[in-house]
Amino acid sequence: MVMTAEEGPAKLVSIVTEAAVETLLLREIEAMGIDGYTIADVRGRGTRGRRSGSWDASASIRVDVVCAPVRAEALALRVKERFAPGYALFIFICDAWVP
Amino acid sequence: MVMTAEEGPAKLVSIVTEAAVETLLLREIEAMGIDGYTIADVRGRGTRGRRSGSWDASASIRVDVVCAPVRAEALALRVKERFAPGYALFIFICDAWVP
Amino acid sequence: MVMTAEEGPAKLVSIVTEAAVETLLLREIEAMGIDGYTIADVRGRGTRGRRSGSWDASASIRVDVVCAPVRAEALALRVKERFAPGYALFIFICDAWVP
Amino acid sequence: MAIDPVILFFVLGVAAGLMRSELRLPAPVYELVSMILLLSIGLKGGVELARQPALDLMPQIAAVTVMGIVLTLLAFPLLRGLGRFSRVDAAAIAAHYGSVSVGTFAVAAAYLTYRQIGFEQHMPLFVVVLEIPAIIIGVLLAKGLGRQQAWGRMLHEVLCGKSMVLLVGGLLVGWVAGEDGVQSIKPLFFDLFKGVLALFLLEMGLIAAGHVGGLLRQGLFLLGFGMAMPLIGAVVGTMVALGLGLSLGGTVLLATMAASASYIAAPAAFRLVVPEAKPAFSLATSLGVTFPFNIVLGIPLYHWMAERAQMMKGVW
Amino acid sequence: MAIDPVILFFVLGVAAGLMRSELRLPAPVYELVSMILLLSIGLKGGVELARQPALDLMPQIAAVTVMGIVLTLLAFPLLRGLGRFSRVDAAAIAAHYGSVSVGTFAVAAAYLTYRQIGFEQHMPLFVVVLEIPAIIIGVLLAKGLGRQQAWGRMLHEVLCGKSMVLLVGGLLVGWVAGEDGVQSIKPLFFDLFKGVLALFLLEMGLIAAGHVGGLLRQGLFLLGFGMAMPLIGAVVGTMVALGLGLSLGGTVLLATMAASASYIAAPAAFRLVVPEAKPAFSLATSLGVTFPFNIVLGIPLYHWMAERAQMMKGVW
Amino acid sequence: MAIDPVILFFVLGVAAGLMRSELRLPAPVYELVSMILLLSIGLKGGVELARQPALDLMPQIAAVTVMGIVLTLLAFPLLRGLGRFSRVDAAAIAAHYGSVSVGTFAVAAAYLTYRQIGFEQHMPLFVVVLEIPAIIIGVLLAKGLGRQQAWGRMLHEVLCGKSMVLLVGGLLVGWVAGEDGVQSIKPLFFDLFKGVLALFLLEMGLIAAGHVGGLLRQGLFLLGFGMAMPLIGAVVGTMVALGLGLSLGGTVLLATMAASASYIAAPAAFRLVVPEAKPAFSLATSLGVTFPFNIVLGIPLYHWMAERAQMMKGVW
Ligand SMILES: Nc1ncnc2c1ncn2[C@@H]1O[C@H](COP(=O)(O)O)[C@@H](O)[C@H]1O
Ligand SMILES: Nc1ncnc2c1ncn2[C@@H]1O[C@H](COP(=O)(O)O)[C@@H](O)[C@H]1O
Ligand SMILES: Nc1ncnc2c1ncn2[C@@H]1O[C@H](COP(=O)(O)O)[C@@H](O)[C@H]1O
Ligand code: NA
Ligand code: NA
Ligand code: NA
Repeated sequence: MVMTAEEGPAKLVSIVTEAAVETLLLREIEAMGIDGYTIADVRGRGTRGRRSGSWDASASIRVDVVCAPVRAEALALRVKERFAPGYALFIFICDAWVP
Repeated sequence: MVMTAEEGPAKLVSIVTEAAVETLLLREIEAMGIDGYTIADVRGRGTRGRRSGSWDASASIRVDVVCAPVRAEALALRVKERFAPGYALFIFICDAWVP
Repeated sequence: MVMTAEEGPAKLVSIVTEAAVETLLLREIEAMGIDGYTIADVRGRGTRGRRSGSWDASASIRVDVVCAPVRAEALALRVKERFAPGYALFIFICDAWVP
Repeated sequence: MAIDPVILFFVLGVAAGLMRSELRLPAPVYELVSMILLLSIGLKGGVELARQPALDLMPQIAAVTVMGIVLTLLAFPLLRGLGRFSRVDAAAIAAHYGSVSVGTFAVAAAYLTYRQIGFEQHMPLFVVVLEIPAIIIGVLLAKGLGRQQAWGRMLHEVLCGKSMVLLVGGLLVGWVAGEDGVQSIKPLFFDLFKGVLALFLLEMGLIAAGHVGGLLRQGLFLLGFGMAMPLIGAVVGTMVALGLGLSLGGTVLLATMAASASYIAAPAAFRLVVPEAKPAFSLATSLGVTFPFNIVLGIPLYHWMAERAQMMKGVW
Repeated sequence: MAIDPVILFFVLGVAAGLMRSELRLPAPVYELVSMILLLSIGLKGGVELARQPALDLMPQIAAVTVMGIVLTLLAFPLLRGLGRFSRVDAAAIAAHYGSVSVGTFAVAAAYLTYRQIGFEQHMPLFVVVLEIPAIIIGVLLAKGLGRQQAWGRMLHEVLCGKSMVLLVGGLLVGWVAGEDGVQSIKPLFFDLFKGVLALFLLEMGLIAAGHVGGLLRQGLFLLGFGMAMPLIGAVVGTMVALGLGLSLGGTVLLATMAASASYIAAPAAFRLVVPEAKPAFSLATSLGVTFPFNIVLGIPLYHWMAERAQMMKGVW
Repeated sequence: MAIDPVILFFVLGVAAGLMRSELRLPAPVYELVSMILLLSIGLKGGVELARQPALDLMPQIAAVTVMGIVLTLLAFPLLRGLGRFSRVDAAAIAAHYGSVSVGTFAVAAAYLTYRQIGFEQHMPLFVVVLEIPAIIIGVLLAKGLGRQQAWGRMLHEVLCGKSMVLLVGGLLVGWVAGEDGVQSIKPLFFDLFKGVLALFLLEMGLIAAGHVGGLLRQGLFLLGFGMAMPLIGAVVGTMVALGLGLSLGGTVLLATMAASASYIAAPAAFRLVVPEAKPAFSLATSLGVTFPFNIVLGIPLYHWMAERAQMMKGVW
């Protein structure tokens, strides 16, 4: 079933990871029935070193998902479980409101 | 009159929509007396399908506006009213603090 | 000492400034012992006018730092003190949660 | 005779898209590539314009303008009556087909050059001319003549859109600079043209592959329309070309222009001026059906048709 | 004899990187540049394939495939035993060295052209052939034959990766279009090749400079391996070339391919299929050591080696 | 005589900007385009340097360096006294005018080639030489000699800035590789030069159009200064050229360099080293006034001036 962000209180889940897994990550997100997200190409630094974004191996993406509060934590955990062992990955969650 | 984000509590209004309306959207925002915003080129998926960002028709932008809390809701409603009927559009609001 | 964003409550500090100072800004952030950040190329408008992002002199970046709440304010102040006098700079802080 | 490699790049793009490869042209590269194509076509038209008195071309320009209007007015009732589309959607799709596809034109010109068939060098001028009237008629069909106020903005969107500025700008630069003047910029805009077109078609193939799904969902009507309308257009274009006394190559090109559907200028203008029209309909049809149909089957067919027509004309 | 300027661009990149200049190729430009290189090499191979019966090349293709497997199986125990790397890391690095670097190949081909040394024109075909087997063997070494299910996805990642689609796609386009067909796209894909390669090497220099630090941290073993393994590869490649009866130029190219380590297709495939393998190891070695080693010292050395080998063969 | 098309691209850019078209070069395309221009100018200078003993050029290099310093020291009091600018702003603007604009140089070189007027082939070398001294003097004027500590960083910013690395790097590559060496990369860096310059000028036109508003706000002084200072510079440049015994073409080029104001290296360096200086002043003047003034009116004027000067010199 497809769920979109409904009006009212929500959570913004921001996932920063390697561009290489974009397709796999989106498949994982969609498998949870979430079909709203926004992707930006980014660069940065974290526990797995600097990712300069200048070529394939160093490219990062940021996927922002606004979803119902009850699903945010589940989404973050599922993504962490699947991708944190093998890939540069950082997730943070903010409170949001969909007007 | 021009208003900039003042120090203290504020709201972050994030507007994701089609790149085609960038000029119109900015004109609308500026018409409300807001003259601070940050724009990023993004791609994504929502109720109006996937927008891959690879060519004009599928390009999306994300406009982030930090403004006084009282204006956030008004901005979001005005933009929704003007653009939601015709364009892919998604808005969310977060609490922010301008130091 | 190197500190990474730990799980639990955190702050998201978003710094929008001129691309010209990217290296200096990151050095400043790292000098505070913070080694996690995400950078995006953006454009926008603020008190110092429009920055179209189309060529070097008008290019802007947005640096997002998720860090412990106690360090967020200090980071923002230090960056403001150092860069606000000479450069286009806008900072805002949101509550975040690292899962 | 071998297949033109630029078509093969389109096929490669479609194949990669269907195989779900992650291949794609980065957006800035797509912009660079389409910029070079548009400027190049404009420049070529302008250089020709410099060579002959512009007044002599006026009748041809008028005929091509009328052709764009007629094609739009032919497509609209088909879409409204047979296709049961809403007024705005029918108007938008009709405008796409009354307008012209720069990429298809480039492929047809390459097809002729490849076969060493000559054509009037001012044909690129008609690409520029043909872009505009269909869009204006389409907006009229969608909105009626009522809301006066929006017309200024609409004309601005149509005439100051990126693709129009590059086409018309290239035309004016070529016109002012003339044949000798453009020599120095030939290596980029003329010599690289086919290679750049190959990259463009690669991306078009990837995009077209992505539209296949949407097309199946919108039912079979658009599939049929996307192949029937080019045929109608080609017949109209061939007749106009005969009337204007164009050469064989010129006839093929005008038929192809008439048969082609815009996917750059028209979508951009309609998105801004008639946002209620769903781009999925017009784009899926023009890019997913008509564009591949034209470059793979259409152009050889219009070539054959032009040969017949020229022969019949000779007989009379 | 003067140094080839493309190498100088690599040196410029390294120097700029070490000087902490902010120079860098924007990501979309890097993508455009590597796209043109991959398509160009594929096209060249394809045009040659069109010229001679593909069947005649089958034995050579088989030999090159076996060479890729052998090189991977040679490198793996070295890395596991001497280098004490984990199973997955050893497998990943081994696969990089069994596979091939398109950039290194291009530099070697430029080196020969510059010295007017001829070579078999179908050598680019071997670049395409050599990309794949090492990656598959590497994944097998890392994961064993157990998890059946993932194989489909793995093959998809390897065969539908961007670089593979461009190389194989270019090959097929060149094959179908043939020598005459590709004439029109030569200015972009063939004439600009060396200039585009120069920009690519500039960026590679910048990236290599960035990997120097990582390399020092990972100890000296990889530094030694990154220079010893190319030598082993070059010897194997030279022997295979002799066995296949290649010309002097062909021998240099096959030796260089064998000596080179992938940094486009292999990293992409391993990142997706064996994420546990640390890319820092394989990339720092292949880009930070082997790539500069090969283009600066290796290629002239393999040239010298090939001359000796050809002479010795003549004596027998 | 026809207008050079590259100027027409600038005019097209200005027109599109004033019409509020959404046309713009994507940032990565702008970077690619300016990279190719800078490398190309550097390469050309380097190839010439390889041809003649570098020592012979030393006196000319010294004279050009002094010219850069003198121009900065001429502009500073004008800006401080007449313009009533703050010390840092006057210093920054003065440094822009003491330095040189690569784009203007390229247009002037194209102007001469177009008219088949020869010039000393090592002129690009002077572009590289002229970039630096004005920036250093400007920083000295802004900050005084006091803060020792920052000098290391300042020199780093000036010498390791993107544009400087590309210019000097291209120069060194061209020098080492020599005429024969660069043959293979000519199609990209030399043949495409004018086409790439056209795209660059298109974007410069768009940017210049955007600066018109800012300029009007900052009053008329900068408008006048932006046209008077180039004239002063051109006179100084012509005199230096005569003193050095340059040819007619060389005189036009040196006058143009002296007349031009930097908008790549100087803004980048000042932004980092003297952030208090407002870029709006220097950029609006150099890009919005001086650049268009030079390429449209200035160059023909300096050509005329150089002819007179050469004639007068012949008389003496
Ligand atoms: N504290 C942080 N704040 C913002 N972004 C971060 C942070 N930590 C990591 N990132 C981003 O997440 C990516 C992967 O993080 P990591 O796996 O820790 O290397 C980095 O390359 C950064 O782009
Ligand atoms: N739930 C969501 N979370 C994040 N971004 C979204 C969400 N829904 C929509 N978007 C973004 O907003 C754009 C337009 O949304 P829509 O109009 O729903 O298609 C999409 O293409 C996404 O980039
Ligand atoms: N209220 C705001 N909301 C979002 N972004 C802003 C805001 N104000 C400024 N910015 C961004 O920060 C940059 C520098 O701001 P300023 O120094 O005020 O010109 C601008 O170019 C914008 O990208
Ligand atoms: Na048409
Ligand atoms: Na190898
Ligand atoms: Na000057």
